[in-house]
Amino acid sequence: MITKQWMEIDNHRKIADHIWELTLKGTLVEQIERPGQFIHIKVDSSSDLLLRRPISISSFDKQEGWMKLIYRAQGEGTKRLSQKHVGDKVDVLGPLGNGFEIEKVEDHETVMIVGGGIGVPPLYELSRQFKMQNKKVTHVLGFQSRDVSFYQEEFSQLGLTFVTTVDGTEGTKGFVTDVMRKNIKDSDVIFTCGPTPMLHAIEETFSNHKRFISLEERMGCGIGTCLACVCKVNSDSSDTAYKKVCSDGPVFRGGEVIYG
Amino acid sequence: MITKQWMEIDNHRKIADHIWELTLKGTLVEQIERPGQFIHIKVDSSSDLLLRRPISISSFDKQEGWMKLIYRAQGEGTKRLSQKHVGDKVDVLGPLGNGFEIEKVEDHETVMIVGGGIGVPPLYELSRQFKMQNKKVTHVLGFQSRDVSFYQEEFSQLGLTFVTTVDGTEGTKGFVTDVMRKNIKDSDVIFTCGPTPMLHAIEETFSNHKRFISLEERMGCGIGTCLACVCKVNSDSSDTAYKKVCSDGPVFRGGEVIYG
Amino acid sequence: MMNIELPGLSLKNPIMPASGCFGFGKEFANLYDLSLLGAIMIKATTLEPRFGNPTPRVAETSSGMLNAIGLQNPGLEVVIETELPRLAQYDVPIIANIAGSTVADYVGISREISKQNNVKALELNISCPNVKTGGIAFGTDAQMAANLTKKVKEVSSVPVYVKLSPNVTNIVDIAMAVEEAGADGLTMINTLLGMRLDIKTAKPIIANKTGGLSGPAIKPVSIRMIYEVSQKVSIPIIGMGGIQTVDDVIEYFYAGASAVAIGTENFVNPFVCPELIESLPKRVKELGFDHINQCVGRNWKDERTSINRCP
Amino acid sequence: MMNIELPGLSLKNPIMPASGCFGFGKEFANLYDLSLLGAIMIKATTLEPRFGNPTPRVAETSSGMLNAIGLQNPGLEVVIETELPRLAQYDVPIIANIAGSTVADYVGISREISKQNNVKALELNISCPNVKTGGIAFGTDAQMAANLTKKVKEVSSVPVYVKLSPNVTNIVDIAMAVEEAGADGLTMINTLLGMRLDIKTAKPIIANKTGGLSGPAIKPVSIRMIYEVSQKVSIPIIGMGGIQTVDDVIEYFYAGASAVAIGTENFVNPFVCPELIESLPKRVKELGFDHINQCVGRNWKDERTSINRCP
Ligand SMILES: Cc1cc2nc3c(=O)[nH]c(=O)nc-3n(C[C@H](O)[C@H](O)[C@H](O)COP(=O)(O)OP(=O)(O)OC[C@H]3O[C@@H](n4cnc5c(N)ncnc54)[C@H](O)[C@@H]3O)c2cc1C
Ligand SMILES: Cc1cc2nc3c(=O)[nH]c(=O)nc-3n(C[C@H](O)[C@H](O)[C@H](O)COP(=O)(O)OP(=O)(O)OC[C@H]3O[C@@H](n4cnc5c(N)ncnc54)[C@H](O)[C@@H]3O)c2cc1C
Ligand SMILES: Cc1cc2nc3c(=O)[nH]c(=O)nc-3n(C[C@H](O)[C@H](O)[C@H](O)COP(=O)(O)O)c2cc1C
Ligand SMILES: Cc1cc2nc3c(=O)[nH]c(=O)nc-3n(C[C@H](O)[C@H](O)[C@H](O)COP(=O)(O)O)c2cc1C
Ligand code: FES
Ligand code: FES
Repeated sequence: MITKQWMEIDNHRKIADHIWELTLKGTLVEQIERPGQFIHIKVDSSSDLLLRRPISISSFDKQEGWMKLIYRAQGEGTKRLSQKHVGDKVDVLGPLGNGFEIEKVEDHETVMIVGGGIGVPPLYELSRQFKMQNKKVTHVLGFQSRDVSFYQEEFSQLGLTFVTTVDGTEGTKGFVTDVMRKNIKDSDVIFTCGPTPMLHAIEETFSNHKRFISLEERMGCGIGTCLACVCKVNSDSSDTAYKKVCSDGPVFRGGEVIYG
Repeated sequence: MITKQWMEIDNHRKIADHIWELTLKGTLVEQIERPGQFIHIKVDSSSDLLLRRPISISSFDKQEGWMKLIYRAQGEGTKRLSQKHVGDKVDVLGPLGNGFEIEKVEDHETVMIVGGGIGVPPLYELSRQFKMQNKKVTHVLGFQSRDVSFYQEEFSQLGLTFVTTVDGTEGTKGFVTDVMRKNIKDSDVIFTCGPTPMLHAIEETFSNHKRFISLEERMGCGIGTCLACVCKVNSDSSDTAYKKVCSDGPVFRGGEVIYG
Repeated sequence: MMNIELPGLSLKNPIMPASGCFGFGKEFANLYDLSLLGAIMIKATTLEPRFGNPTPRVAETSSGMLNAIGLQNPGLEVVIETELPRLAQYDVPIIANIAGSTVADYVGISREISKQNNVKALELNISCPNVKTGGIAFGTDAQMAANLTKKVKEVSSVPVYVKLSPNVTNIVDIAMAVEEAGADGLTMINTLLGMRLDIKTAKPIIANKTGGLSGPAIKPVSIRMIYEVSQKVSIPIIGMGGIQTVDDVIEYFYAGASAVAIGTENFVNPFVCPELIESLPKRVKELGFDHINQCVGRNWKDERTSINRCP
Repeated sequence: MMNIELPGLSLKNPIMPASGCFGFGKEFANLYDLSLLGAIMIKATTLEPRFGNPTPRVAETSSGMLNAIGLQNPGLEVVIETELPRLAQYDVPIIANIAGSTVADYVGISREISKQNNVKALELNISCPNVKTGGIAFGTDAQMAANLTKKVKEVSSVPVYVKLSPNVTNIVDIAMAVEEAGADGLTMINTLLGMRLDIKTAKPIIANKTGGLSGPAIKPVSIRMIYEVSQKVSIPIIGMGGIQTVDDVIEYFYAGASAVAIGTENFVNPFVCPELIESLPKRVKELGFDHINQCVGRNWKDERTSINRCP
């Protein structure tokens, strides 16, 4: 059930350059169904930043009633969000989208989780859930540089974790695909989220793997009604078939839709 | 010198129904010249409430570097302002306007200060300054009802204070002009600020007294440039002479301008 | 105290979602009971299915948003066979928004869709370019707008509302022309044409380059246009543009609207329509009215005055 | 890297206050050195002194404001004898904004004011109603606008910029007509016509009823219009509408402006002009340009494209 709730800020801390981790409390958490779902957040009650911002749920605990978001404070809205204090309330709509279908991974299959930059957050809960199932998971996390990298520790505790940075200031210098190529033989299924060029590179290089890909698109409503966030369905002859990133996604099967 | 400064909130408390007293700290206070000046405040950095709000300086202390504002949280902007916490900073432009010319009161003259509702605040500093000069002052304060009345105590400490309320829940039932009529014989000069109908009633009834009247008008710039806040000059034959409430006022001599 | 009677429409209350901001109601039906609504203006329907424009299709602006969805819709056939029957389970009149590239398009869609049981009125979206006249929008030329209205009126089984475009020099002329041509009502306004450029790339944020500006930013323009038009026509107006609160609703009534539609705010707060419906009666009473229709045109009813166009 | 050469104007930098938002500079001269500015667009001057409209004259709207000052100004004589000489002490070109009710008004003012030493260009405010043609604004009719431009060009000793009204169906037509008539440049946009009603009284907040909408709310409309017009004319455009930040300035350049004016933001932050002038060079460099003029029309220079008017 999609819920609109004023959630309370329980914790709010900077975890890397411009990167914040925000912990929210509220009963909305009970509605979360899968890792990879997101929420739509209104940064304050002023109308100048009119639209909500879509942010992935990075982890959650239904028992304790919290969820964590990790976001980059870059534009006006996320910058204002980063100024909120513990105890303040924020207007949250969610959970939205369908998330990662972890049940589609067969018992015998092993998993590689690949994240790039601010695409990393939703993958954390995904890995946590695989861990609970005792599924073996390898992580490949790509960042621009050491300053903006985060959660390496947290991922390492869940499984083998490779880190790459574009400038080499942390982990291997280079792209996630370099590391993936070397280690992919042990993995059957790829879950990924990150910048579009990275996703395209993965789709191309590992087109024979089972893949689940989480996409981003500018959104209006976030609930499937405004058609702001559509993408075309692959090999559709009518050219009018489409999927909505917000409600059909944000996670799609590899090759399912055309994006970017 | 008109200054723009991020002033820190030192205290912020509700003193009556919807009425708040806000204490701000900053060097801007040093620039204040007279009671009756005002500041122009931006309630937050969002652009939806685009314009600044004019609020009178209710009292100040240059030594200690603070000023107090008293405002009614009614519209969007003042409501948002009332949610600010101690320690937050607000964007203030000021001091603005010319204020009450206390030096125009002769040594032998006695003073009556008449305030209505949210017109009361600037009169408090005025009375404080007369007190410092050991000038005898009588106060007549009018409010809608007890719930929204404030600062009776503070004024009483400075001189004889009559309170009237429209509904009779505090002081005398009725209007300030009723009380004024009974007590005016002891006073030579009237200083007043309040709703337009009250000001008009005072101007009419006490037209032979020396009067200083503080006006309100919707403002754009607050510094005398946009011509939003003009009023015509009394008995001007050309019909193009005008005064600006923000920079020529907000205080005018009785009969000087046409308003309301 | 909330019911309103308009040509073809018996509204329980004057609140309805605006076209394109509610799809065909499917998603909102999961959030609340659609029978609460005064009416529903469904997404523009074209003859054939359309995919619409490339993405990004939206961009935020100060107190507004730009959209260039491009009339994506499943086409007349699917709307008639799937969407309208699904909506028939709710006790709510449907206003069918019609779009096309030629007069024949509009006529064809109107004839068919107006026969559907729950379609109680049509809303002609005349902001679309007329391909036959080099792409000038139907809604920017009084004669083109009137001609289109007349042709649709000839075939429609239900009352026809014309949705005016604000991107014109003289909206009163266009309103009077479509009234003269037989329109039963007006809806106003559609979006203002706008654009936003990305500072890093220097390119428009929206793939289509320009988009339609909606939201609170445009409310003063809409209020002014409704104020002008409502004094010059005698058909009712459904007002829209930036409505977020009950006070916004009342402002539209004062200006001359007889009902209102909520667009963009459905994206910001998907529960806005039922929330407004719930709080409106209290506010109307507070302001001293017994019925919301007492607010209509209250600003100009006493003194009809012309507009000083030079501020 | 900030200097810009335009007809009649050698600008140190492309930032100037917009007409009506800076008076005749007197109040701002107490706040900072006016010689810092690229230029100053002074308040509209009419032949005779005018008191303007009754108050209230301003109202706030979402991310915008309405104003109906009503061209209050001391009249041509006082402007020439007092205001312009006072401004002569600063090293800054003056752009004189001209308003009137007849072509003769404009011609009369333009002839005299253009002779003043520090007046380097005129800006024709054509949003005013022409009393001779029943109050239709000069700026809403291409022919009226062109005729006015031509007549003023005949008498003006300095280049003439025409300030376009956005309240029109086709701004490109009007821009091309005034270019053809001899305009040396365009300034755009003037305010959008809007209105706000008070909920308690049902009356307009502004005494004049309607007012001109300015501020961030209108920026997307202005950017779109400058984008359209700049591709169709070869005279330069001074852009304005809702500018608050350096990024807004750059967005205007990308759209096709060659300089910008700051209006409403002078009221919100009276130090905005010097602040923008100080921070612009850094931002321009950061974005990879050696000179601000490299930004002009960067959005469309590579690919000229027509506008899809149906969003
Ligand atoms: C499904 C989904 C999940 C996301 N999860 C995360 C996350 O976990 N952490 C995180 O940091 N970011 C995430 N993003 C991206 C995030 O939504 C944008 O960074 C954010 O909206 C930018 O807002 P702003 O106020 O900082 O920027 P502004 O430039 O002020 O935004 C203006 C408008 O553009 C939209 N916009 C700008 N950039 C993007 C973008 N990249 N994607 C979508 N809309 C955008 C904004 O939502 C807003 O409507 C996610 C996006 C999507 C679609
Ligand atoms: C010189 C001067 C001194 C003032 N001193 C005080 C004071 O000490 N305490 C106090 O409570 N109020 C004072 N006021 C009135 C105060 O400015 C308004 O109550 C306030 O601006 C309303 O803002 P809002 O956001 O609550 O209302 P909104 O309705 O959101 O305001 C919308 C716009 O209208 C303007 N506006 C609305 N009401 C008024 C008004 N009465 N006067 C001027 N502009 C108005 C606002 O400034 C804003 O631009 C003073 C006004 C002036 C002109
Ligand atoms: C995303 C979006 C899609 C729209 N689609 C349509 C449409 O299909 N047909 C139409 O007539 N108007 C359409 N509109 C315009 C709205 O119905 C409405 O007239 C406009 O947005 C102003 O109202 P608002 O400010 O409340 O959004 C659309 C608006 C938006 C924001
Ligand atoms: C209070 C006020 C007065 C104005 N007076 C004039 C004027 O006298 N002449 C003119 O051409 N434009 C006038 N304008 C329009 C501005 O110059 C400018 O075109 C418009 O406000 C858009 O810019 P902005 O959004 O930065 O304010 C005025 C605007 C305001 C807000
Ligand atoms: S954001 Fe509205 S349909 Fe996806
Ligand atoms: S508020 Fe601008 S002149 Fe007074």
